[in-house]
Order: sequence, then C-alpha cells, then structure tokens
Amino acid sequence: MIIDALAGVLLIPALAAALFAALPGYRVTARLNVLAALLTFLTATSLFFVEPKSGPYLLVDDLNKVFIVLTTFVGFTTSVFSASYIGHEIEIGRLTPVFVRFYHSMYQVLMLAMNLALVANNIGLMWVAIELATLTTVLMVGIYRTHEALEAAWKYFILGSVGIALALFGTILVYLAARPVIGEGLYAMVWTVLVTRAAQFDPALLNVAFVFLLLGYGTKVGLAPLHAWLPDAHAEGPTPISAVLSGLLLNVALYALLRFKMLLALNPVAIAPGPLMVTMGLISCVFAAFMLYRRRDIKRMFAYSSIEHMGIIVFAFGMGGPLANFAGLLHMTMHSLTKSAIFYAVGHISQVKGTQKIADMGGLTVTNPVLGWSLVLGVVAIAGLPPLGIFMSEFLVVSSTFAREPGLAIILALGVLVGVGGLFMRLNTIAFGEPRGPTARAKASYIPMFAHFAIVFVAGIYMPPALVTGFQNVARLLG
Amino acid sequence: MRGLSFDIAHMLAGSLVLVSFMQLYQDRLYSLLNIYALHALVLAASVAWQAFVQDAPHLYLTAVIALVFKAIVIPTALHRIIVRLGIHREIETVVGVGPAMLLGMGLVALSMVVMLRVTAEADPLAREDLAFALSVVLLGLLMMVTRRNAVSQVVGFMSLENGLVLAATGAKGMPLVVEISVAFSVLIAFIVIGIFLFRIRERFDTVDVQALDRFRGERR
Amino acid sequence: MIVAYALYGVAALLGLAPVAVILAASRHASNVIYSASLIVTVALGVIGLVSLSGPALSTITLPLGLPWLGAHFRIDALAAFFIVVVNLGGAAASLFALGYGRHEESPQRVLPFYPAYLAGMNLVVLSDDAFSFLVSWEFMSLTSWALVVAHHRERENLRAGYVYLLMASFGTLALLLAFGLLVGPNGNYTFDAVRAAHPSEALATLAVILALVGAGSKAGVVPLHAWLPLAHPAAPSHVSALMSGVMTKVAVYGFVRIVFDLLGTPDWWWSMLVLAVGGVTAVMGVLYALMQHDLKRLLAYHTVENIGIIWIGLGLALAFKAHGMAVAAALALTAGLFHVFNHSVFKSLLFFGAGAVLNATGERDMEHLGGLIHRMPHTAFVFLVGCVAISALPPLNGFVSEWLTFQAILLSPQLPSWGLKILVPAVGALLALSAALAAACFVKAFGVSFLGRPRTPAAADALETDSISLAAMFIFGALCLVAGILPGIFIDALAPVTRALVGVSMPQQTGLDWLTIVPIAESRSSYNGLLVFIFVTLSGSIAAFAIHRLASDKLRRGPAWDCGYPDPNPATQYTASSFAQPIRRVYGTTVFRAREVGEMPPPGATAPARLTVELHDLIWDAAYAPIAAFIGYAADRLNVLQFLTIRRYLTLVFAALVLLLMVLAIWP
Amino acid sequence: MAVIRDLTFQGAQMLLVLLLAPLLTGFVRKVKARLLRRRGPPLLQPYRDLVRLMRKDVVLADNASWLFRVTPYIVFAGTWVAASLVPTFRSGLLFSWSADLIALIALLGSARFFLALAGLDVGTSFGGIGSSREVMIASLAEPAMLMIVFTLALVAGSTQLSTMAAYLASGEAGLRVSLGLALLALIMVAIAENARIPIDNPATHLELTMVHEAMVLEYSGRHLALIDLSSELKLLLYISVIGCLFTPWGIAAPNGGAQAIGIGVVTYIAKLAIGGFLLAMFETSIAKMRVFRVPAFLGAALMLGLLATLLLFVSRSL
Repeated sequence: MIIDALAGVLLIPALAAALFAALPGYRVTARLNVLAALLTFLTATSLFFVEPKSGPYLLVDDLNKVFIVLTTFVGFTTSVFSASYIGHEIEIGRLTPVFVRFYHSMYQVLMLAMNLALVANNIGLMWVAIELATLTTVLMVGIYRTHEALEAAWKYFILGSVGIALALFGTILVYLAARPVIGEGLYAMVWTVLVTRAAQFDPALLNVAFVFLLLGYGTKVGLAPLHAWLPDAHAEGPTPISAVLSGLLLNVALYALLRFKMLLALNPVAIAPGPLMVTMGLISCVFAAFMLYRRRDIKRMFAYSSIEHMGIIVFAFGMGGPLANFAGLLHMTMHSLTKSAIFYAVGHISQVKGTQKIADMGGLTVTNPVLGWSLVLGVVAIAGLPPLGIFMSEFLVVSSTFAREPGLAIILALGVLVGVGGLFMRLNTIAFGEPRGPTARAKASYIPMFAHFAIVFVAGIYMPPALVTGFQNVARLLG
Repeated sequence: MRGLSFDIAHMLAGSLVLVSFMQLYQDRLYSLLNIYALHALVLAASVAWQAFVQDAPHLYLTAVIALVFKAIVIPTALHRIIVRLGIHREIETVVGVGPAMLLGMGLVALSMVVMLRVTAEADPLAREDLAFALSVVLLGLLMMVTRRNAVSQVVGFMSLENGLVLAATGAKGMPLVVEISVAFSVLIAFIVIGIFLFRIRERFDTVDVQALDRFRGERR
Repeated sequence: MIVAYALYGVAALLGLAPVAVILAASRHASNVIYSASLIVTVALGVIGLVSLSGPALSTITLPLGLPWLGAHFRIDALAAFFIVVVNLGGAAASLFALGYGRHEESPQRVLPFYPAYLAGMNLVVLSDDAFSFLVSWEFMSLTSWALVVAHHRERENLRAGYVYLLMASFGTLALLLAFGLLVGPNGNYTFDAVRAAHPSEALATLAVILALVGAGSKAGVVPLHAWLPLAHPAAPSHVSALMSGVMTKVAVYGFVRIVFDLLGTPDWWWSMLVLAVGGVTAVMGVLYALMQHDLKRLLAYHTVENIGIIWIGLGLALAFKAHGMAVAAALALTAGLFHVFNHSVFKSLLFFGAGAVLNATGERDMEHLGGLIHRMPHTAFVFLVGCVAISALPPLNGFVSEWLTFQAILLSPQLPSWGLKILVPAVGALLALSAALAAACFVKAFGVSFLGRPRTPAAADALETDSISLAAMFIFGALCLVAGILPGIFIDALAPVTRALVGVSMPQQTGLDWLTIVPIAESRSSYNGLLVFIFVTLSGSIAAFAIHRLASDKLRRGPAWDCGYPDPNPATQYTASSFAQPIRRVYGTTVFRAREVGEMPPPGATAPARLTVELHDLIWDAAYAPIAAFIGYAADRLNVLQFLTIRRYLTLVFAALVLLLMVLAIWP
Repeated sequence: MAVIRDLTFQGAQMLLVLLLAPLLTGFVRKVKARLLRRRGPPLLQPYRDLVRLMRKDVVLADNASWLFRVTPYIVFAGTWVAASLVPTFRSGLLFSWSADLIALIALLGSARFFLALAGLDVGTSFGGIGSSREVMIASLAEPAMLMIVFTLALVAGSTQLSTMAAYLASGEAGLRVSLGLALLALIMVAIAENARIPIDNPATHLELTMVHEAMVLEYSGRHLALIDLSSELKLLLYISVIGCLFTPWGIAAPNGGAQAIGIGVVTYIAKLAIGGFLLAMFETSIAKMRVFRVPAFLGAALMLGLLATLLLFVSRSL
C-alpha cells in the first residue's frame, strides 16, 4: 500500500528521533541510527514497486521518487559513516554524550524534514518541511560551540531565515495567483491541482512569485551570490552534516525550485524561468571555480566545489530539453554520491591529521594510502574526469548546450576547467609531496565511501536501462 | 460597507508601511523596540480587520498571536537582553537616516510598480495589501542591511515577518497552515536567536555581529 | 570478429591494474605485470598487423557508455596501423621495463597505472563513437598523469603533472566542442553519424580548428607544447618512451581520424593552417632542444620537432586531397604516417637509452656526464644508432620518411591555390632547417654525454645496463636499420591506410628491382637505402683492408695533442651549453632573447670568472604566464567575498532581490 | 653484357674521382701560390702527403674510443660513394638512381655528423670548438643546399642528377633568373662546405678561428690521410656537381661510344681545372671573415635559394 510506504518514509525518522532523544548511551543510538536510516531507505525503494497514489498532502511521482531514494540512500550511508566519526569525536572529547544524543535525534529530524519536503504535495507543507530542515541543520552546525562554529551557524541562521521568508512570500503569491482560478482553500496550494490550471494563472503574480522563490530556495541551493552561508556551514559543522548538506539538502531545495519552474513553464505569458536559472547557474559555477584557488581549509574547498556543481546542475535544468534535463538529473545524482564520499574521506583525514588546514596535511598517499588514493579518486571524479559518472553528465551538458548556445557552453566549460585547476592545485599539496603532520592510521569504516565510489565508477561506464528510462521520464516531465 | 472595509484595510496596511519607516528613522535601540511593538500592534489590528472583513474567525487567532507575541513578549524580552548587555542606547547605522529613508522610498515605489502590474481582476483588496506587504518586507530587509547591531537586525527580520503575515492574511481564504507556520517560524526564530544571543553572551562581551565576524574560519 | 579479440586484449590490460594493486607488496610484482603486458601488447600488435594486411573494418557495439548509444568499437586500416604502432612501442617498453623496472623505488605507484595507460591508448584507437573516444582519450591522459607524478617528492614533477593535466583537460574540452559541433543537438555521437552529417563549411572549419587545438595540444604542437617537455621527462623512462613515442602518435591518430576521415573532403586553406603550424613546430622544437642540457628534456623537445614534421606531411596531404591530386596526397600521407612509425621507434629507443644512463649514473643533466662510451659501450652504440636515425641521415629510417616528405613538397607547384604556392617552399625551408639543426643537436647530445672525458665520478664509474633493457634497445636499433634500408615493405604496408583516406595509394614498391623505392617515377626520383648501405660499408671496409694491408696498421696510445695545450681537468671540455653557444648566438638571440653576461674579475682578484646565459621562453611568457596571472588576480579579487560580514552578505541578497524586481518592473 | 659495361664505367668513375681529387687540391694550391708570386708546392705534393701519412703510425689519444677510429673510414666511404654517384664524364651511371641529389647531400651530412662526433670524442677544447662551429655552419649550409636542390629539381622535374643534367643540357630550361640565383647560392655553399676562405682556412693551425682543422686536430697517420683525402674528394665533388649542373655540356650520354667518352673525360678535366682556378682566384682576392659573420654569409645563401624556389613556384603557375 502506497500510503504505508509514504508514511513509513516519514514515520520511521520521526519515531527514531523521539526514541534517540530519550535514549542515553551513544553507541546503541549510533547503531539504531544506522538501522533507522536503513529501514527508511528500504521503504523508499519499495516506492518503485507499488504504484503511488497522491493525496492532497502527500504525492509520489517519477520526479520525487528519484530524489527520495537518493536522499534516503545517502542518509543511510552517512549514518554508517557518522557512527565511526562520532565515536572518534567522543574519544578526543570534542563532543559530550549529551550533545551526541541531541545530534542523533536531530539527524533523524533532518531526515524526516527532507523526506517530507520531497513527498509534500502542498506548497505550504513543502515550505514548512524545508524550513524545518534548515533549522535542524543550523543547530547541528553550531554543535561544536567553537567561535567559528557559532559564527557559521549564526551566519547560516540569519541568511537562511531571510531565505525562508522570501520563499514564504513567494508561496503566498503563488496561492494568490491560483486562488482566482482554482478557488479559495486548500486546493489552491496542491501541486497536482496547480499544474493542471497553471496556464490561466495571473502571469505578473507568477513572475513576482518566482523571483522570490528563486531567491528563497536558491539560498538553500547555495547559488551565488546567496551562497555565503554554505562554505562556513560545511567547514565548521561535523563532517557527516557537511556530507548531508552537500549531498542532500541542496538537492531538496533544488527539487522545490524545479517544481516551481515546471509551474512557471506551464504558463505561456509568464517570464521563462530558464534564462534566470541559467544566469545564476553560470555565475555560481564560474565564481566558485575561482574561489577554489585561495582555499586553505579542506572542507571549505569542497563546499565551494559543491557550489560550482550546483551551478552546473541549475544551468542544465535552466537550459531544459530532454538531453539537458537528463544530464542535470544524472549530474545531481553523481554529485551527491561523489561529494558525500569525498566528505567521508575528508572527515577521516581531518581526524587523522587533527586539522582541516590544507597546509598542515601532505603526502597523504604515503602516510595513509587508502585515504589518500580515495581522495585522489574523489577529486578526479568531482573534477569530471572519466571514466567516472560526472564526466558523462558534464559531457552531455556541454555538448548539448554547445549545439544550441555555443557562448554559454564555452563559458561553462572554461569555468569547469578553472575549477579543475583549483582542485588539483590543492590535491597536489594534500595527497602528494613530502608527508606532513601526524601519520596515525585511521580507525574508519571505508564501506560507505567505497560503495559510493563503486556506484559512481560503474555509472560512468554502464547505466542500467531501467535507471535510464526512469531518468528520461523525469526529464520529459521537466520539459 | 464594501468600500469602507476596503478603505480601512488599506489604511491599516499603509500605516504599517509608515511604521516601518519610523523604524528606519530610529537611532536608539530602546525606542526601536518600542516602535517595533507598535508595528506588531498595527499588524494585529489589520489582521483582525481582515478577519472581520473576510469573516474568517481563524484569522483572529493570528491577530492574537501577533498581538501577544510580537507586540508584548518579544519587545519586553529584547528589552531585558539589551539592558543586561548594556547596549540599550548605542546603535550604529551604516548609511545615515536620510539616505535610508530615500532608499525606503525607492523600495516602496518599486514594490508598487511591480505589484500594480497584477491584473486587477485579482480582487483589489489583496492587490493593494500585497503592494504594502511587499514594501514592508523590503523595508525590513533594508533595515537588516543598514544596521550593524544584532538586535536591530533581529528586529528588522521580525518586521519582515510582519510583512509576510500581512500578505498571508490579505490572501483570502488561505489555509490555516500558513499562519500557524508563520507564528511557528517567528517562535522558532526567536528561540534560536535567544539561544544564540546567550551563547554569544557566554563567549563575547557584545552581540555586535562584527564581533562574530572577527572569526572568519580562514585566517587571512 | 577481430575487434572483439582486440577488446579482449584491452580488457586483459585493464584487468592487470587491480592485479598490480594486489601484488604491490610482493617482489615479483614488476616482473609479473611487465611480462604480462609484454605478452598482451605483442598479441595486440599481431592483431593489428593481421587486420592491416587482411580485410579490415570489423565493428562491435557494447552496451556501455552513453545508454541510448552504446560503445562502438571498430578496426579499419587506419586504426590497425596505429594499433601496430601503439603496441609495438608498448611491447618494447614492457620488455625494457622488465629490466629497468627493477630499479624503480616506488613500483606501487607505477605498476597499476602502466597497463591501464596502455589500455587507454588502445581504446582511443579502437573507439568508434565520440563519447568512447573522449572517455578513452581522457583516461589515457589521466593514467599518464598518475605516472608522471609517480615520483611525487620532487616538486617540479608535481608541477609538470599539474600543467600536463590542465592542458590535457583543455585539449579534451576542445575535442568535445569539436564533436559537439559535428554531432549537433540530436545527440547521435557515433562516428558513422558524424561522417553522414556533412556540416556546413563554417562549422567544419571551426571543427578543424578545434580538432587542431585538441589533438595538437596532446601531440605537443607549438604553441600548445608547453606541458610536454615538463611531463615527459618527469615520468619513469619507459613511460617517457611511451608518452613521447606512442601517445603523441595517438594524438596524431585523433587528428587524422577527424580531419581526413570524419570531415570528408577538406577545404584547401585548412592545409595552410596545418602546414604553417607544422613548420613552426618543427623549427621551434629543435631550437628549444638545442638549448637544453637535461637529456630527457632534450629528447622531449625533439618529439615536438618530429610532430612538426609529421604535421607537415599531413598538411601536404590535406592540400593535395583538397585539390583532388590523389596520388600526391597518397605520397604525402604515406610520408607522414611512415614518419609516425619511425619516430615512435627511434624516440622510444632514445628514451630507453636515456633511462639506462639515468640508472647507471643517476644523472639526467648532460653537464654531469661524459665518457660513457667506455663504460657502457653497448648502450652507447645503440643510442648512436638512434641519434643517426633521428637526425635523418642515411641509411637509417629517419631519412627515408623525410626524403618522402621532400618529394611531396617537390610536387606542390602543381597546386593551384596561391597561398600554398608561397607557403609550401617556406615550409620546405623550415623542414630542411630543422633537419640540419636536429643533426647538430644530436651531435651535442651524444657527444657531450657519451664521448669525451667523464665530468663527474658518477659518470666515471657508471656500469653497463642489464641485458633485457639492452635487448629492447637493440631490437629497436635493428628496426631503425631495417626500416631504413628496406622502406618499400613499410610503404606497401601503409597502402591500405592511404587508400582508405585519400582513395589511392602509392605504387607498389616491393616489386621493384634492387628494392628501390620510387615515389612517382624513376626518372623523377628514387632512393635505395640498401644499395647505399652496401656501398658505404663495402668501400669503407675495402679502404680499411687496403690501408691496413698495404700501409701501416700500427697504433700507439699517447696523451691528447690539443695543439700542445692538453689540460687534464675534464672541466675544460666543451659542455652542452658551450657546444650550443654558436647556434645560440645565431638563432637564440631572436627566438629566446638569449643574453650572455660574462664577468671577468680584474687580474689578481681571487673571484672566479663567471659567464651567465639567460634565456626567455617567449611563448610561455606571452601565452601561459598571463593566463596564470589573470586567474590569480581574479581569485584574489573574488576571495574578498569569503571575508565579508553577515550584513554585507545580506546586502548581496538584498541587491539580488531588488535587481530581479527591477527586471520584472521593466519587463514588457 | 650491358651490366658488365655499366659496372666497369661505374668502377672507372670511382677510381677517376679518387685519383683526381688530390690533384685538384694540388692544382688549387699551386695556382694560389703562383698568384701570390710564390713557386708553391709541386702539383703532386698531395699524393706524397697522403702516402707519407699512410705509412706513419697512428698516435691515438688515451681516451679515444672506437668511434674515433671508425670515423675516418665512415667519412671517407660516405664522401667517396657520394662523389662516385655524380655524373662526371658520363651520365646514367649504373647506380646513380640509388641515391638522388637529396640523398647525396644527406650522405655528406652523415659524414660530417661522425666527424663532428670525433671532434668531441677525445674531450679537448679545440675539438669542441671545431665541431660546435662546424655544426653551426652546417645548420645553415644544408638548408641552403636543399633550397638549391629544390630550385633545380623544380626546373628539371626531377631530383636525379643524371636527369637534371640531361634536362639542363637540352636547353629547354633556357636562362632563368632562379637558375642564376641557385648558382650563386651553390657556390657560396660549396665554399662553406669545403672550409675554404673566407669561411675557414684549410692551411692554418693554432688559430682560434679554425673550424675544420680544429675538429680533426687529434688525428694522425692513416686516419689523417683518410680525412684529408675525403675533404679533397668533397672539393672535387662540389666542383663536379656545379659542372654537371650548370655547364652540362660534353657529358657522354649513356649510349655514347668511345669518342663521346673521350670528349666527356676531357671536358670534365677542363671543368675541374677552370673551377679550381676560379676558386684559387677567389681565395687569394678575399680575406677570411670572423666566425660570427659566417651566419650572415650563409643566411644570404639560404635566402637566395629560397628566393629562387619561390620565383619558380610563382612562375610555374603562369
């Protein structure tokens, strides 16, 4: 039954959150956390097999199925990683058990919020969920209570709340646009209804609404110039949260943006959302690429690379068309997997080296070969070099765009090239050269990292037809 | 009746914009908070009037929330904080009051232009309200941008939220979920801000955001 | 399906990589890996030979790569020829590495990537759709990058790898755009579709330029060569041999595939571009080489030169093809491709020799070598063979291909277009110049490092390298001679390729009496390496015999005469830089803004006299430094955005909002 | 039968050049001496020198390698083969098609390559000077020579010396500007290649300006004899190339009878004599130039050659 599956995706995290808040003893909780995440993931996968039926509040269609499964999967692997990570944090006394209890419960709340945002059929509900996710991550970013952590959280909170406010205003405007057509009440906020009637909506209202939504949710996506919270939040929070932020939360916000883009695209008179998204995507990509060169903090560097890739994805979706949309989806998936895997590696590395400063780590492939080479592999993947998955998506984005908008394609490609330069410049210091810093062995569970890399690697060479058809359906859905 | 109700709603919304301007005008934290209370008061009034006009009883709830939380609880709490931090008199603005006012004018004009393009058959009430709400939002944002001081930025943020409430209530028949979420958000916002202020109190001797900005994560 | 077998071979190579990772600890790792890759490459080479002679063109499609496209692979004559080249080099490198690899200090950084690199190069040649082509192309770059940074503790190796990777990505990008142009928005990336596409003239021209940039940057065409002399020497020597001898050829393959095969009938002034680039590359490469005193870097720069020569051949072929002069086109193309083969042979040989020297002395700097001909006689001999071959001197193979190129140039007056009339003789002059300079350069290379007296203890007690490495070198040395005196066989082997690309092929050579080669007609020109070889050896040995018999054959050893000023100190010998000094004064003053600053202390002063030579790499200063400077500048400027206050960030958001609202306000 | 005949002619040619070469050198020296109002050495002096050197022991520097000992033979063989492929008194030699003009130049190039290596082998500073300057000169002379070859080949439509000679003799070529330029350039190159004044002074030692002599400084005995002989051969070769290309008259046709052969031999010797005489005149009337003005000299030759080729390319199209 579809409702069960949907409810499961929401209830399991909710119950787990409550439970973890009650339970002391972080070891048990960590295991339970993994278990809960796994259950959620399984439930999510079951969505593929039972034909979903959408109610006025909840909705399952091809588009968010992809997102849900991706989210729950990365959530699961991250929970595995976080188990070993948090253990180390407690050993060195960076976190006290109280905070860990809080952490785990918040982790599940975050999962709940993201799943809710993805399955919500009601724009109001979706807004609430995304906001909940934001607030949870704010709390988790500040969890170390160091000056930097507090500053990052504060920055994140202020910018995030402004984003929230703008998004809400946009939502209200959408409702106002829908009301004269659909009539007052709940159904003027329900996706499935909105998309059917979008053509008659008032274009001017829709335009204003989209501007606010673009800026509001764009802040969460981390598009420049709204990105400011992102690097610090990634750098100062616990690494699992960095992984979840880059791998998932950005996607969720992107998902919201896509929904509204579809809505606007259905209205012939309203402004085309494509150009706006393309512009912001290009700006983010190029800007982030240049920012990579002066980074001294490893996590902050990869945060900027996330901005770059979000830019590419938004660019692809902005271009539209089946090929570009397919590429965008593929790129989003690959980026989530790769980037979270990179953050797993980075987490262990910074624990081994006892710092996040790039200058204090070096020759990693000599001291910790597994971590070092994994990082190299991750950077190769994120830089979009074959035979890994991101190359395929970037290939599709650039080549399909070049046929239509050569100028844009060239700008994008050069931005990517600059980004490659920045990444490898740092990688040389981190992974090669004379070893620097402590050279202890890492007590780490490499499974999640390797799992992600394996998927990315295989996807770069062979994509199962089922997945392809699924993506193609979604691409067609996105128009 | 129709015309009168429209005029009153219009007047209330307009006065909300006016109060936002008064906020921009303040240069002392203490009086700023008072003006914010007034802001919330006007909001409550307008929400109540909307409730009466649309005879939507649930809006009264929103009005009460606005009245209690925003007009009374929050200002008093903030008073406490600033008194305890001993920063109730100083307040540094980035641009002088005059330029801020001019910017505000420009923003209001902009929001008018944008909103009046909306086709009129969406009922005029909502349309005018929207124009004012948008101006309130923009003014709140302007305030956050032009003040250096954390408390005043929070105030700016909250007046921004007031703009949202105005818009939401202006939207006829919008489901309750929204108001609740607005109040909810303000509540959360306030709690979290409070937590932060306390943590900041523990760590630093001022809530000046610049003090936070001393730590850039990356040493230059 | 012969291509299937080829793919099995590639798969075997790919499979070796994880094996190498597993074996990394054991002592036998390098033996296992190198012998295995030797076997596989030999097999692949045989496959290439078979399909070059037999009926070519077998294709296969695997459900890999782009889902709706699949991965297409195919062997035709062109691919077959390059498979032979690639795997010949690969086999020799593996054989050499069987001996050389023992001295590798960090084998676990070389072994996994080596077979993968070979596989990548084979895949490029095999692939038959744009996506697989680019994937293999970049995979090849990636693995070779890993090999370049294998000795990562020297900083300049890291820098070399960095520059290399960026240039490689840049080249791939250019190729990607080229294919994007040719394919169009429908996204059918198979080469067949591209062949069928018939793009408009402007598009095709743009594609050619992009292909020239993309393939050229990998091949090391001036001014895109900057990475090559950094990266090739940095790798272990057998890998350097592969990169210089083979990978650049794969780049040539890419160019030929796109321009000759995919684009159909060329436009005449593409050839102007190619010819000009080729001529400049040839001369600049050899001039750079003359200024070097690092043996491996000198060889790398000579790769640039030879790529220029190949490019000239290709350009001539394009010109003739564009004007429908098929026979001449066949001649020029044969010349170019034959030089591809020859260069892969003698350049690998020379890099092996350099590796042997590096092993024996630990020195790459020629100023620290000397007198090695006494310590390492075999290496010296075979290295000398390589030097003669690359200097395009008869009777070895380098001369034959350049001779063919000259013959092609001599056919060019029949070209109708004026631009070519003016350009081709100039290019011919450049080609002649580069040939002469190459000879000069290798007199320096061999003379300074192998002849004379040892300049350092390391050189003085160097030991001859192991027999396996020698075997690899001698095989290639022999190949140089065979290809030099029996070129007809190789020219005929190239016939199917030219037939596939320009329609006709050169006349059958092997049938002619005395095994002469006659490009067009005997009255016009002919060359017989075999006879020349026999003549020279005969007359030389007759003279020796006669003199030793009739006149004296006595021999006394004594100190060197040296005009009565013998100096025991080996430092008084001519060094590499002093040898190059006259040429530096003739050419360098303009090309490198070379300046010599000599400071001679006054009599009685104890300070040593100094002569400092400063050279400027103008291309780097003009093209690369500004880009790096710009990126640095932009990064610094933008980096300010990391350090703003929250309020300023809010201002950004606010500004964005207001901006967008204004856009709406003025929206029609 | 015909093969035997051709073989004999080929052999005769080889012997002829070998025998004439020292004589030519002696002749040039004699003329120079006369022009300087000296009596000068007898004509046969070069032969005597060669024989004397042949008989002497070789004194080899301590660290001279096998390359040093092999080089003289390689150089000699290369030059000799090259010289014996030039149609001197009879065109269409048996093996002339085995190497065209480009190959001849390349053969001389290999000879020079090994000589330069030998200069570096002993590891003395003079040898270094010699070979470094030699390769510098060659790096300009060879392209110039190739440009000249291009010119002639484009006129004659062939790079085969016999064919070229025949074509030029037939007079179809007529008088062309480019031929004149080519001749001029060829003479300049010949002077440079044979280390004559003003490029180099064959009769000097212990000068920092010497090039060729510095390179072969360490040679003695039979080795030195071979080196000298091959440089004499080279001089002969260049003069006969000029002769057969620019004064292609009197060369016997392949099917010519004994009388034609006789005429051929006589005219050939006459050409050599004239060439030698002109050379001597030139050398006595000019002073040696600084080493670093040589590039200008040869650059001029290169430019002339290129100009000639370009003119042809253009005129051909009219």
